[in-house]
Amino acid sequence: MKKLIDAVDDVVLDALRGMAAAHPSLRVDLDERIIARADAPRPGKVGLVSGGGSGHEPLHGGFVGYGMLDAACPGEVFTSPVPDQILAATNAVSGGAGVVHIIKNYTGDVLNFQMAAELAGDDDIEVVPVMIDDDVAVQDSTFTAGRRGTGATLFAEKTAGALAEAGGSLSEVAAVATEVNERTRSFGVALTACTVPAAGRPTFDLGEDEIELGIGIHGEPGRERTRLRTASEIVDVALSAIDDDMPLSGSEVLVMVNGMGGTPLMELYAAYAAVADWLSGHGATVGRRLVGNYVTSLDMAGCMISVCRLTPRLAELWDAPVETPGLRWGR
Amino acid sequence: MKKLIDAVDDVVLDALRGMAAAHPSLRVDLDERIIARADAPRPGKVGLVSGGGSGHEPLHGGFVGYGMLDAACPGEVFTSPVPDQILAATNAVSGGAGVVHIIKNYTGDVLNFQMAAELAGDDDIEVVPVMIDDDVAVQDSTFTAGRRGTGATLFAEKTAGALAEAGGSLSEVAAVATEVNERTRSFGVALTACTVPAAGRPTFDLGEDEIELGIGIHGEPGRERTRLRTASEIVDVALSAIDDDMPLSGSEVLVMVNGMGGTPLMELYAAYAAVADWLSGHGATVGRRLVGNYVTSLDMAGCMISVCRLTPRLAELWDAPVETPGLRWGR
Amino acid sequence: MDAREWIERFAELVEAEADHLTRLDAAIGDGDHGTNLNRGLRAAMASLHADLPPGKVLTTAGRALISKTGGASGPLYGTALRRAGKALGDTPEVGAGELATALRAALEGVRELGRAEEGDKTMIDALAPAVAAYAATAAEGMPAAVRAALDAAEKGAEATIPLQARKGRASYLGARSVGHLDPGAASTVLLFRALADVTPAGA
Amino acid sequence: MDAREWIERFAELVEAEADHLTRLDAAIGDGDHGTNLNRGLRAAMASLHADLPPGKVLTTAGRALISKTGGASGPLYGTALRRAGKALGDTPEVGAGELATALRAALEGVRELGRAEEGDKTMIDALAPAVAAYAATAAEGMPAAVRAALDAAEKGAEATIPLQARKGRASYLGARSVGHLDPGAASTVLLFRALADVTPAGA
Ligand SMILES: Nc1ncnc2c1ncn2[C@@H]1O[C@H](COP(=O)(O)OP(=O)(O)O)[C@@H](O)[C@H]1O
Ligand SMILES: Nc1ncnc2c1ncn2[C@@H]1O[C@H](COP(=O)(O)OP(=O)(O)O)[C@@H](O)[C@H]1O
Ligand SMILES: [Mg+2]
Ligand SMILES: [Mg+2]
Ligand SMILES: [Mg+2]
Ligand SMILES: [Mg+2]
Repeated sequence: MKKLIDAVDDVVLDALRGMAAAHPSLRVDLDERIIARADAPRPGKVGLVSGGGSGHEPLHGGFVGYGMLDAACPGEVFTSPVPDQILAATNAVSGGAGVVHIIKNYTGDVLNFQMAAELAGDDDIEVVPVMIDDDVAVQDSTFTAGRRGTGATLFAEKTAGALAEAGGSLSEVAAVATEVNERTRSFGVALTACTVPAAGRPTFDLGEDEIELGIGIHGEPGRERTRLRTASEIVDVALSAIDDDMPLSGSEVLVMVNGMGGTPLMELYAAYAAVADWLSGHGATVGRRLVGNYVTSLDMAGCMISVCRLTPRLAELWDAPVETPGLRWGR
Repeated sequence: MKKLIDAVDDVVLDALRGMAAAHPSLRVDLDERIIARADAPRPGKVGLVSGGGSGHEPLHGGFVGYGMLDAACPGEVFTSPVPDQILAATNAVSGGAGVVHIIKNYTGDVLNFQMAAELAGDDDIEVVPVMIDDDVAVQDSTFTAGRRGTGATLFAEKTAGALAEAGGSLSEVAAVATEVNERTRSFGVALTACTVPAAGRPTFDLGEDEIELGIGIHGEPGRERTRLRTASEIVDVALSAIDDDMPLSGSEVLVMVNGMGGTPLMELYAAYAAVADWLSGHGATVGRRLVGNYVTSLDMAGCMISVCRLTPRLAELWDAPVETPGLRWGR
Repeated sequence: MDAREWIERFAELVEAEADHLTRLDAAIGDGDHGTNLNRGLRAAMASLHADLPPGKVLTTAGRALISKTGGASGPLYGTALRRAGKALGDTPEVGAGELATALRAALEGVRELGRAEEGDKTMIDALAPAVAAYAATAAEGMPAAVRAALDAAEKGAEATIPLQARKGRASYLGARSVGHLDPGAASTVLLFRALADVTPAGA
Repeated sequence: MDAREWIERFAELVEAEADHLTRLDAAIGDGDHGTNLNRGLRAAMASLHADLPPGKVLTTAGRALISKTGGASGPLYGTALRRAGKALGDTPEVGAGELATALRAALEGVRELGRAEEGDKTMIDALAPAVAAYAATAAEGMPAAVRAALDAAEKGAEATIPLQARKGRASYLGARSVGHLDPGAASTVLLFRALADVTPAGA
């Protein structure tokens, strides 16, 4: 295993130290392991907290700042944060108007956030959880753990963050995150596995001419292993799966071609060309778009495509100024 | 070889199509293969053109926009653009005040830009070339090709772009790019090789416990192959080489920890923590910084560290608003 | 039963098997189960002051697991131990009957929190039969009951192999989760092996 | 000498050897020399209208190489061909003497543009001895001179192996460039092999 790290056990902490040193606009608490806006808590503002395992950078810590998250709590690599951490983040950003937790739907994240919310309730902070579960590669069913949260997390954090910044109430902010989640679907494809530092070897073995369809963001294999395909074919698989679940024709969409970490930007743009072609060929209009590495899976090669059916209100919230290490415009 | 592409021969064009579809603020000419600002040429404004081989994205196309480049001309992967392309870009952005060419010092780039400048001169456009050669891994000598241009390219494009936007004259804009180059040194380290699509195999073989010190941005091996080292050790090698060439003590610096494409952001931040420690331990102050994948080498793992000794004027130009796909703040 | 010895032994076994657990998790999850439990159990060991009564040992270790493990297994194992500890109350000695109550409480805690059923391919598939086997054998004394529980946990874990996961990360794989041992079930076997290891034959 | 046949044959040889050239370039450069020349020479072939005089064939092909190749080799080979073509002027027939002049002009063009000296480990190390050998043998007629040029190019290329590069990308490797054949020198051998292939024994 080759990693640009000092020690396997320190990588999350060292990355936090780097974030702290690099971004004076953030307050990084190395003991509590939270990244918060330097100006948090803001009295009267709804707090927005997210978190999850590390290894998805810039998600979530890179999205802390004006117009997006108030705090993030990074767990160990691919491991949800612990309740104490989430509680510390919640306390750090509580300005009296309540706190929204944006939670990717993984058992570990759900359970740990749930425990933190109970503890926060003890401290009289009203917490509203919003579950993100946009990944159509997983069958949705009440008997299972349900769908994973992936790209919609960024969309929810951005729009809910904009509304919180604009003075939205606790229920309004939670509602917009929920709405974005309901209007978003994602599908991911891996060309290679990734290597979790603590594990020291790739999360799965894949032949030189094989890819995984329907992956998540934790280095797990997908629903199906197939032969290597072209970018256009991969885009067709992903968008067809999304379109089957949520018809796109006639919609104006926000689309993200998200790199999993190891695929060059040149290729992501080549894939985006195929996405734009596919969408216009299927009657959808691209209103907003994002191409790059935003919700990653360490050094995995591949991409995830997320599509959100916009409303005028959501487009407005998307366009609102944001100033974070990972996403910035309008300021 | 696993790439998210349709065909090896089309990847540069497809990526350009993707850029065109993704960024309405850019005018992408697929025939000429240039990426220009939609509002170019701006009468009276000095034009700023750069270009080079593809595979370094977001450099250069991702740095076209307000406050940075007016146009970029991407060559084939790791191959300099051809004179026709450079000339087309030069013509597209010429507003009558002359055009600055920012050229990374590689024989291919130098020769092709030189031929283009001659042709531009025939069209009565005054072209001033600025050569970027910041890579301390290469011995500087008048008998050799000299140092490579790497990270300083971004610094020069940003600051010269800001000055051009603010109405700087041809000689002023060229002078600031030259000054930044003179004040910047870089050093890169590869943990893996990269794979050029047309070649189909990694540019070199590297053992599981080996790294290359002193690499460039074209997948070439470095000056020295050594055993795998920790991030702190790698940072020490890089910054010591830079410091030997240009003493940093007492300076306020702009520093970039630049990912080569295949290294997770988490690791780049861990490396940045080591950089910040090293610099403060050696009497330098970090005034500005950038952590991320900006000047890449396809899917190579590793990083390049660039340090520019700031002046108040350069810091001001760095802070000026910029609005490009790859770098954005202040608007 | 010495609760501290139990947790200590569990931590030892997990440390020894951490790589194996992680490998199982890499096959159908995200490859961190061994690392997670190892981290959590080290914290649990560090949290145990001397001279705590057995119930307090388990609630303290459980809280540490919740606080330090992360992932799905942290809250689940943590809750299991806390509930078991609470069920023991202040009792200074844990006999076969007290342990039966504690184990039932642990199972209930995991069920409530994770909402998994038997057959979902989770730790429940090892835990539930183990708890049942213990209860059914408790009358024969702790060593026999513990032995029966371990056997049942092992069988239950083995039986997860052909199952398709419906809970936890493995559920994302759909039919591809079939043919693999559930990592949480495998670590639950270690929990009972630890119990067996610290239960003297004549206890 | 038929200039069009020469360029055609050069293009064929480069296509056949593209992979090898790219591999040589990967070792001490950036792994694109074969791809570059292949792309450029295809464009050169496409640019050649029927019935051009030899000089015009070379200038046209040279301009296409400059326009379409990119990299260091495009301007260098392009300039070489353009200078050679210009030296030929409008002559309808290229004899041994005309070719000597053309080759000298080509070498001069590469030298001027690239500012490399012999021993810098570049295409110059094959081109310069080849041009010299041709000139020295030209009196014996074109077939013998072309043969001598090819031999000299091959020897010159081989001789780049122990050299440390001072120009081009290989120079970035410093001492590590030693022990490798320069890709541009290797392709220059193909230029002269093409010339030999299209030069009939009795010409
Ligand atoms: N809902 C659930 N109920 C019971 N056990 C579960 C549940 N979800 C997951 N598990 C158990 O947790 C184990 C995975 O733990 P671990 O790898 O540490 O956490 P994570 O899945 O968050 O990475 C699974 O193998 C399974 O036995
Ligand atoms: N200054 C120079 N003078 C002559 N030949 C050169 C010079 N620089 C490079 N070359 C030749 O160009 C070859 C590399 O060509 P190519 O790989 O196509 O271009 P690039 O180096 O831009 O990738 C080298 O092997 C060398 O022979
Ligand atoms: Mg996990
Ligand atoms: Mg090249
Ligand atoms: Mg796991
Ligand atoms: Mg080359």
